[in-house]
Amino acid sequence: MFSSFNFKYFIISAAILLLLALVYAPHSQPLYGDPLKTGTQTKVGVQTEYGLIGTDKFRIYKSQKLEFKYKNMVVTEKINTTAPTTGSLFLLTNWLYQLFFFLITAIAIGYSKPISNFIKKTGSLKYTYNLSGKFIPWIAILALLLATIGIVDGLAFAPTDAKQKDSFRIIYIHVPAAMLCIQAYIVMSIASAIALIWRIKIAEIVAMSIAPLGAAITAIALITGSLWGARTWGTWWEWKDPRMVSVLILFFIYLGIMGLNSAIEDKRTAASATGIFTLSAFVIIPFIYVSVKMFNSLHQGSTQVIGSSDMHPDMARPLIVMFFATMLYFTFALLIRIRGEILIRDRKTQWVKDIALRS
Amino acid sequence: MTPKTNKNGLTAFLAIIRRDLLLAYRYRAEVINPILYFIIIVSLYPLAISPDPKVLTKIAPGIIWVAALLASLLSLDNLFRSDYEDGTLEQMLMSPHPTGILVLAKIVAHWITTGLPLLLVAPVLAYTLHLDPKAYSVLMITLIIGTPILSFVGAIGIALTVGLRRGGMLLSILVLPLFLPILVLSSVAIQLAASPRPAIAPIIPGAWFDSVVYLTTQAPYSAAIYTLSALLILAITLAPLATAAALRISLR
Amino acid sequence: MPNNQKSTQIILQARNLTYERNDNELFCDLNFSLRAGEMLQVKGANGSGKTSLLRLLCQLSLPEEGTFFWYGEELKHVIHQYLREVIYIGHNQGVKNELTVRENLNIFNALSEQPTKTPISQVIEIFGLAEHEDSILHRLSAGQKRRVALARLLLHEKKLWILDEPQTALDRIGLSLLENLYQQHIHQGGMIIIATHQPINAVGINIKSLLIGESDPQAAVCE
Amino acid sequence: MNTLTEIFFSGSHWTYVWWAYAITFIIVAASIIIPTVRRKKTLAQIKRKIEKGQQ
Repeated sequence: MFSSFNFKYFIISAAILLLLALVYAPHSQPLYGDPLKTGTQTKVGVQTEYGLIGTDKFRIYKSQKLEFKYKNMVVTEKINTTAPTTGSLFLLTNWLYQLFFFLITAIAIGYSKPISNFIKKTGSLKYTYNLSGKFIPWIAILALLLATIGIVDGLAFAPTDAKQKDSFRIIYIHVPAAMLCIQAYIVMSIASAIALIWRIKIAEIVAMSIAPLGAAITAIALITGSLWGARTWGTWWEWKDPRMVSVLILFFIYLGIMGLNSAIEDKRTAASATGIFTLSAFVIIPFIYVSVKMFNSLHQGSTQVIGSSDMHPDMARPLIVMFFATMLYFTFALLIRIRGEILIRDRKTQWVKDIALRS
Repeated sequence: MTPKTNKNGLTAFLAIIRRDLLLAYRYRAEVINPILYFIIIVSLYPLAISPDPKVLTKIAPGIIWVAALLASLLSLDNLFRSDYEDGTLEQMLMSPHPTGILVLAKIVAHWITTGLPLLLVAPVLAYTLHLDPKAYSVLMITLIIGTPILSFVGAIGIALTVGLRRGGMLLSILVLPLFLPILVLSSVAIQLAASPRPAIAPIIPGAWFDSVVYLTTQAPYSAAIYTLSALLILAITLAPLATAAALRISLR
Repeated sequence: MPNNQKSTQIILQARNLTYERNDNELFCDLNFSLRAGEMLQVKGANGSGKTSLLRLLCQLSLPEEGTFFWYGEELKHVIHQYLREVIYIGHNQGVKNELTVRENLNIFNALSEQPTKTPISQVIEIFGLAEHEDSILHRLSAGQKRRVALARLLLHEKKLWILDEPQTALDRIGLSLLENLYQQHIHQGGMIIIATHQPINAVGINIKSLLIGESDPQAAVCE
Repeated sequence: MNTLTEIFFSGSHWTYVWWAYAITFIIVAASIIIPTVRRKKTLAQIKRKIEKGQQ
């Protein structure tokens, strides 16, 4: 078993994936930043050209404007205590999740030689079609179960946030969706890379069918984000908010990918072209986050708070349940889409005709 | 044993640059189009928004950069289109030299004929838009660093859509989201240089790029320029490879 | 004197080649091989995949299945040597209409890695383009443009010529010029793959033919 | 009937929550139903072509 494991591939890919994790780490945290739970004690400091101006520890109750005097300069800062922050518990599960995800990919790349001839040997499309056929019902039931638990828990049992009252409950849809559209993009990039390098048909189909699904999930993230913003910030679209704008750009990239995919008739060339574009955009996404964050710090004069407080455990529990629910939903919807594409791709083969006759 | 080759990648690289510059020189009228387009777009804003200098100074960096972006987007089309139609692109793909070098040559030649002229016209237009005198130097820096990135990243987009009949609209949908970081970084840099207010930045570098933003404390716009040049280096190294692969695919 | 001792080594070989163009298969399990000093004429109705086969040979497109062998090695591993030895002249002649004859030939000279076999001025004489040497290709006739495209054949030491309907728009002199080019190349141990309908009356060359598409029952066509 | 309008148009905190969950439900349902329908349609199409071929 270990003889066919290629350590060189494994170490190189682990190194590359670690580098990617570093680059992508910041926005794999929840996309809505680290606001402050009311009543916590903290310090607020602002870095200006004339050095660090800050307050010492004090307790924050409501959004307020702080005044700092420095030489003859007066710098005013607005602090908002918006949605509850997510605590270390959540960050820990997130880091474990990301690490687990990258480790599996590195091991898979280590086994790439046996995996690729396994895929080629087993007449991959038919095998995947039948295999996924068996898994889909289970994934669907599990996803539905977890989703209902998460939502009911989130809506009914989670304590209402002091400041935002109940509108914060949108977090249980918004945050998982926002994270899922990043993960969907990463999975699509990996699938496109495999499709480009080893020209494996199933990888092409996976990459092509993620695009519309990713666009749908990004749409959910955008809509729930703006609805939530409508209640807490007053305007349902806020150009200054870096999270909203970067998710919007990601949405445009998804639409671009879908557009390119449908513009080319021949399926195989379409998949390769889309793969190239996905990987080029994959490289540029960190820069989108950097530039939008800088744009935000220019106009809003961001108020960075020293120290962030934990999320109330009752609030965090449904969120974690919802994470696994959304991940399962993603696999479920993806597998359905893949099975459809497989039938279209192999419509001339005999096994598809048998299925058609049987259906 | 193959005879000593007296022609390595460099000669092909220079030959293609010379050829494209010769073509551009022979059809000088076409070189002026991006510049005219640039001027017209810039002159739209004062008429559309307001001629009042106070308003214009505030939005001048954005106007110039949006116009530069649209001008280079428009001029991307003649990067591979003519070669695709008369078969020279096929010959380039079939040449033993690595396609990346040949594509690099074409992109550099394209930037010289379209990106560079924008640089000459930009300060004059910035003056008409009452741009803050302190910001001219940063405007030129961002244009010098930014416009090549537009050509490199745009080359990937046009290489993907060159084979399609109605690829024009798809090209802008594909490429504009990728142009956004360049647009935002440059206009942020210019506005930071122009505006007297000290740049306020997060003080806890949570991730590597927070520390990049943190750098704004040295000179207000340096973080944006650093990120822009990082993007340029990335574009120069990776874009030719992606464009070569994209050309191979769209010529399949 | 044609080199009658046939060198037995197969230089170019294709094994069970299958090619699909947006989901309809043009040919499958196509096998052919080529030795030094041989000429292969690809025949078939229009749209039967002649040009696609030539583009497969030039590695511009990828076959659904099947592999090529060059000097016995799989083409994937020796692609660099292969591209040094191959020249392709397709329908669109691959010349820039906005440049002059000399400039076009200069570019081709730079694009390939080998040293120049025959100097450009001599090539221009052979193809009878002496007086148009510095005129923009726009002003030349289609036949003259075709000669500029064919002039590339003499520029470098190329083992394999891949020609797609090279005789279009050529006048009588051009055709005879083309035919003795074939003879010269074959005698020097070169190989030619040509896709054309006109019969090639080049004396002293054994022309193998390869049929694609439905035009002929025993052609390699898919079930 | 007024409970519906009350839930969705009363402008209180809960309306935003219900709107968000409703829209998400619609998009999620669409992203599941549309591919299944399309899969069924391709199967039917193939079946029709086979039967037409057999006559």
